[in-house]
Amino acid sequence: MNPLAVRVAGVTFPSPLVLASGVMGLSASSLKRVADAGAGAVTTKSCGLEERKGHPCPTLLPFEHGLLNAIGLANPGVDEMAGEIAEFQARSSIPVIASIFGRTEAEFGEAAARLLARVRPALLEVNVSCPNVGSEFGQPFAADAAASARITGLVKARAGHVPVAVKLSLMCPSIAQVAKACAAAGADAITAINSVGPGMLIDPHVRRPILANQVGGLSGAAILPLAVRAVWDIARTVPLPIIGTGGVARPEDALQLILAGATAVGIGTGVYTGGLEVFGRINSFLADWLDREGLRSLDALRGAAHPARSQEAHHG
Amino acid sequence: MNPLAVRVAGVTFPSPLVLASGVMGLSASSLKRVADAGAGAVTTKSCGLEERKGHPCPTLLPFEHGLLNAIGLANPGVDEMAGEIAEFQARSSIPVIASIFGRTEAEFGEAAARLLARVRPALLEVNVSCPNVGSEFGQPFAADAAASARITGLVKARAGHVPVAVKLSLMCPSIAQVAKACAAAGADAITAINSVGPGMLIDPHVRRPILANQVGGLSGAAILPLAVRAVWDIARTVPLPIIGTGGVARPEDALQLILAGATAVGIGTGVYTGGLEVFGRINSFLADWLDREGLRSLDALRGAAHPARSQEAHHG
Amino acid sequence: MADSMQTVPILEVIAHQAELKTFILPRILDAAPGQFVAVWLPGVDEKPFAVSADGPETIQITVKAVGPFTRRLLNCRPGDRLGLRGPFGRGFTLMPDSLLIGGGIGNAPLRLLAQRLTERGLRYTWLAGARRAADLPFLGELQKNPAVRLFTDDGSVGHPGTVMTGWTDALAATPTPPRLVCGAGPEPMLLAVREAARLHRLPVELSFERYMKCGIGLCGQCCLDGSGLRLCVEGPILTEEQMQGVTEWGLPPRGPSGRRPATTPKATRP
Amino acid sequence: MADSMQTVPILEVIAHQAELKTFILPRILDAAPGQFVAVWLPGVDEKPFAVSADGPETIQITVKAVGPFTRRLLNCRPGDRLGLRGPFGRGFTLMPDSLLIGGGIGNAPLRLLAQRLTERGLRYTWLAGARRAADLPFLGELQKNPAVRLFTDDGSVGHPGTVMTGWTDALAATPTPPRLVCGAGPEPMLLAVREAARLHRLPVELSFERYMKCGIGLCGQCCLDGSGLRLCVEGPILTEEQMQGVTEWGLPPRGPSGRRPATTPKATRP
Ligand SMILES: Cc1cc2nc3c(=O)[nH]c(=O)nc-3n(C[C@H](O)[C@H](O)[C@H](O)COP(=O)(O)OP(=O)(O)OC[C@H]3O[C@@H](n4cnc5c(N)ncnc54)[C@H](O)[C@@H]3O)c2cc1C
Ligand SMILES: Cc1cc2nc3c(=O)[nH]c(=O)nc-3n(C[C@H](O)[C@H](O)[C@H](O)COP(=O)(O)OP(=O)(O)OC[C@H]3O[C@@H](n4cnc5c(N)ncnc54)[C@H](O)[C@@H]3O)c2cc1C
Ligand SMILES: Cc1cc2nc3c(=O)[nH]c(=O)nc-3n(C[C@H](O)[C@H](O)[C@H](O)COP(=O)(O)O)c2cc1C
Ligand SMILES: Cc1cc2nc3c(=O)[nH]c(=O)nc-3n(C[C@H](O)[C@H](O)[C@H](O)COP(=O)(O)O)c2cc1C
Ligand code: FES
Ligand code: FES
Repeated sequence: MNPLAVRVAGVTFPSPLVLASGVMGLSASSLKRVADAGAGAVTTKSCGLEERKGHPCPTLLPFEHGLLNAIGLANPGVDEMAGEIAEFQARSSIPVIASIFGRTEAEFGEAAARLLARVRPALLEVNVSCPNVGSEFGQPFAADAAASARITGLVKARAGHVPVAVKLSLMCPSIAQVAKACAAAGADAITAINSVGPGMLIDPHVRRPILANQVGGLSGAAILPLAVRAVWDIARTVPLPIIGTGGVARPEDALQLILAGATAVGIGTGVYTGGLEVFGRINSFLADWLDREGLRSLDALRGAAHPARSQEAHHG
Repeated sequence: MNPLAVRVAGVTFPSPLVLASGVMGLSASSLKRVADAGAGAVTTKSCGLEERKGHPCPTLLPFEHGLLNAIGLANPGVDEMAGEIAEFQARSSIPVIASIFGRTEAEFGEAAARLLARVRPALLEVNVSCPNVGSEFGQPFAADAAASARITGLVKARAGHVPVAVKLSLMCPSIAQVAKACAAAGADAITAINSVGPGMLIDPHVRRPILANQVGGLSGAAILPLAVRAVWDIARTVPLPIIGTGGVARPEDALQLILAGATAVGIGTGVYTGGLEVFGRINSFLADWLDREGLRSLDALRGAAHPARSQEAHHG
Repeated sequence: MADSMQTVPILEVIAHQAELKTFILPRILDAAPGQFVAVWLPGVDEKPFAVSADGPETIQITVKAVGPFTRRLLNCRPGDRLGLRGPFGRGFTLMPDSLLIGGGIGNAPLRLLAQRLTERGLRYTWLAGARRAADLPFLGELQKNPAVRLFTDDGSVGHPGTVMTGWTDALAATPTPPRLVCGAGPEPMLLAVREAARLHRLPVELSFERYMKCGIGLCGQCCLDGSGLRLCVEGPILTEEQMQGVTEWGLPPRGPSGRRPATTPKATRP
Repeated sequence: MADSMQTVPILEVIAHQAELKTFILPRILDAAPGQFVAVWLPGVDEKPFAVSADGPETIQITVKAVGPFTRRLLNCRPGDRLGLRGPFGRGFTLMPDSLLIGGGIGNAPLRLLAQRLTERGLRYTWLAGARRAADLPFLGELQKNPAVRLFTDDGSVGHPGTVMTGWTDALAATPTPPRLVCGAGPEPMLLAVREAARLHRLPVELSFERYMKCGIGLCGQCCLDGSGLRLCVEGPILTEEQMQGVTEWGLPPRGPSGRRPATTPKATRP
């Protein structure tokens, strides 16, 4: 048995590490490359009904502590992406997660239907939380538990047997309450968190926001503690598997998310800060860790930092 | 004329740099020390009706990109703090901002009244946004625009001629809308942002959150882009002066907040990452910058990154 | 961090032609030949450009007008501020007895390569081609360099014809066969160079272009079909081995949405 | 970053007495004598302790039971994990001909100071006092060290009386007057040392304690009245000059809320 294998909503990932949506996610070939690097599942760029070119550049702005991104949901459209997914599936046995978004609640359902008419991904991920299209779409749906739940329901109604993960944002009073609403509406998994904010950086010489979109979602090392806490809160509140995402670049980062309650761990910005080797490096570390602790799977670590369990097993 | 002087709600600060609440803010002597280091105003630790010891330690956890804190509003109570404020005022001419909090909406009004019965600070800052007492008080009031407005009203009713700044959190769908509600309720200034999240870090060996309170507010360099964006949004939405706070350690950080629309700039974690010299260093930089740009005050820089103004003055 | 944005004033502008200029900028970063930088025109956009030369305190980029961004850039004057970040990608190997083959604006990165080879005392031959004289940057400089042979399709300067016509001559004229062929220019030219190098069993490194947004390997925009290689990180200079895994040569490249335009009848997957 | 938390297994525990133990920990940080670390007992609390010795791969802290935290700590065994961060604050100056004066657990930081002075071949005299033998850590070690003179209030070991009684003898016995007096122990003792040093016009550095939460100068908990000096950053070792700006000597110190307990009738502002 592969000790790193995890199951998310009935789907087996050979490693808990998941390529997060929006990173190297536009083509079958780039997804394949990440799968070969050691990812246990790969997520496509979020796709909508129509092709979008996204915002002008700069769309991505690294700074010392993370990254701002305002790609603006550039994507070839679900129809095209269905072709890429099919090609990926022909070339790799790693599960592929298809990420979709809509400009309106109804569009989420349509996007799911259009995609699933052409291809059957291992999971569908519903991105209700993109923080960098506010000027165009208004607030992310994920700020509103009821809207997130309605979207979950609409997508579930079209998803048939394909399990549905809902991708949440921290930018709300309680992410756990939004997760609960989505769970009640039928979500099979929660992905948390999307990039945070959005944030802004200004060049003082030209006195302008640097991103063409002015603001962009904050990701990378800066948000790791926020992701750990989000996963912790969700794990306490809903019994769904969590794809914990945010700020993972080092092996210990992934371990923290698992101890907080994540079943799988998404990596986005870490592909930049840690290189594509990030997947292999964390896989080896986790395998060694299990070995050293005498564990045969990650099950015993999942959520192990929560008091109820940790008090039995570990004292200071 | 001192080119760095700014006016916040009728109060002149000799420098835009403000010691943020909760940092070196428990005693007259430590506030005095920060004033001597170059702060243009100093804020006390947030005080409530009763003395509080705060959470057990670790209460403060630096990591590579910022700091988590869960002091838990340790404070000697407003009565004691009134004495410290009076002593500070006897020893320094720098304006002192008294920060207060309440466990209930009504307590905010009472805390303001009790404090003002004893002493007259230059400003009153209403902390509706502490992110690390959630287990005790529930969600910060700042997540709810209506509650924040009610508290603003209650404090204003007791504040007499002392201007009131409301300190907001980013952890809500729209900080600008909360600011707007507070402005309508009579706020004289907005302080933004409080620490973010909260966040959590877990030690994988002992499988526990490191902070005794499990979660703590995220501050420092990691949140600078979030603070810049918050100030930008508030400046576009309400005409109040803003004490822009979050992640400032380098001179350019302060400048970014001013260009985004802040009148004054709060520094908390920067006292750790940059040392107490941070105030003097940024003051010199700003004075040099004004000199080099041929400006006689910070007025021309305030909000200058906003399109309407910047398009007149600056092309790429 | 070099990947974060910094704005700098333009120090000097050299107008080679109305539509072709070199910008001299403060050296806030060090680039290897073939590496590129992202240039931000505040309020407009940000686009990739190769570094075409450097000095102790300056770096140069050479820009040809092809669309809205490059046209706006060519209107910039000394003192205007540009954002700069990088360098991105991997450059050419510095090899004695290199054969440089450039087409049009592709001669820009080769200019920095020639500079570095000269600095290290390494011999090279540089075949610099363009459709017409007006498309050749640094014409005067190239004409003075004895290692350079010029070609224009219309014969307006140098030998008439494409650089490929100079290929056999170049092989004959150099005392030893080139130890590395370095090419930059339009993709059909590059594929022809690749083919020729394969025929002569010569190692080759070629500079390709794809639509780029991030330059740091995240957005996925520049990933090549087949191997999934990211041109902005593992390229833009590719070796023969790197080119082999790629299945999209000859196809119209993916645009800013990530979609590949419908294949025109002429193009075929090799 | 040394200020961020790292947990380490306890390597060894030396029980000096039931209520006084030394913990040997992996050397994940380097401390100067007088500097302190924060020790986290997961699930309990985190408190400041001076480093009392180090080796190539270990550091030691010596802990006296005084309340809930220290009692829990003293129950820990080898293999248990503690969190450790630091070092915090500024240490003692290393000076030849130092006179070390320690009271009880205050001898812990002086032990590292003595170690460093010995390593550098610098002479010192160490007056180590305590109420009774049971309060003196490393008694065996101290008894073997010819530079040490022991004092106990109850005379259970060494000379009877306080360290202050050894003061005149020590000044007489050393060939040259001490070039620096280094003290650590209860505050009344420190203030007495300060007074005596002032009388003899000797430079002095004393290790004070205040309630501490952060160790990095932010929480404000340890700021001294008068100068506002942060004991965790500018201390815990204070020079005479640093002590002068302080107005709270003799007052009951501020507690974890930041409030100073009502002054007891006996205490007076000096
Ligand atoms: C690695 C690399 C190095 C380059 N070096 C140089 C150089 O030294 N000098 C030079 O003049 N040009 C260089 N280019 C090309 C330059 O980036 C484009 O000419 C420029 O982006 C065109 O923008 P535009 O708005 O003027 O034209 P548009 O009308 O927007 O586009 C014209 C063509 O330029 C290309 N292009 C447009 N946007 C991009 C983009 N974001 N990324 C890549 N290609 C794009 C496309 O092929 C497009 O069809 C380089 C490109 C790459 C990828
Ligand atoms: C810089 C410094 C170095 C120290 N070095 C040592 C050492 O080497 N060995 C040793 O045994 N002790 C040392 N101490 C004292 C040690 O920190 C306290 O004994 C311990 O915190 C007591 O905790 P408790 O829960 O056992 O007792 P409690 O009952 O909580 O308190 C007993 C007394 O300990 C002190 N104390 C409690 N909490 C703190 C705190 N957070 N910060 C400072 N003082 C506190 C107070 O004076 C209190 O009255 C040092 C203290 C400081 C400030
Ligand atoms: C360049 C970039 C593009 C992204 N695009 C998407 C997207 O299309 N859909 C989505 O759900 N999340 C998107 N995200 C968010 C990531 O999937 C992830 O949730 C977030 O970046 C936090 O993880 P990280 O710190 O590992 O990057 C994007 C992030 C980045 C950096
Ligand atoms: C140790 C610490 C304690 C704080 N306590 C308070 C507080 O009592 N009241 C308050 O309004 N903000 C408090 N804050 C928040 C800061 O005032 C500030 O808003 C936040 O830290 C962001 O600024 P920074 O990045 O400059 O620290 C505290 C922050 C820190 C780091
Ligand atoms: S340009 Fe973004 S991956 Fe290459
Ligand atoms: S312990 Fe926090 S300031 Fe010293």
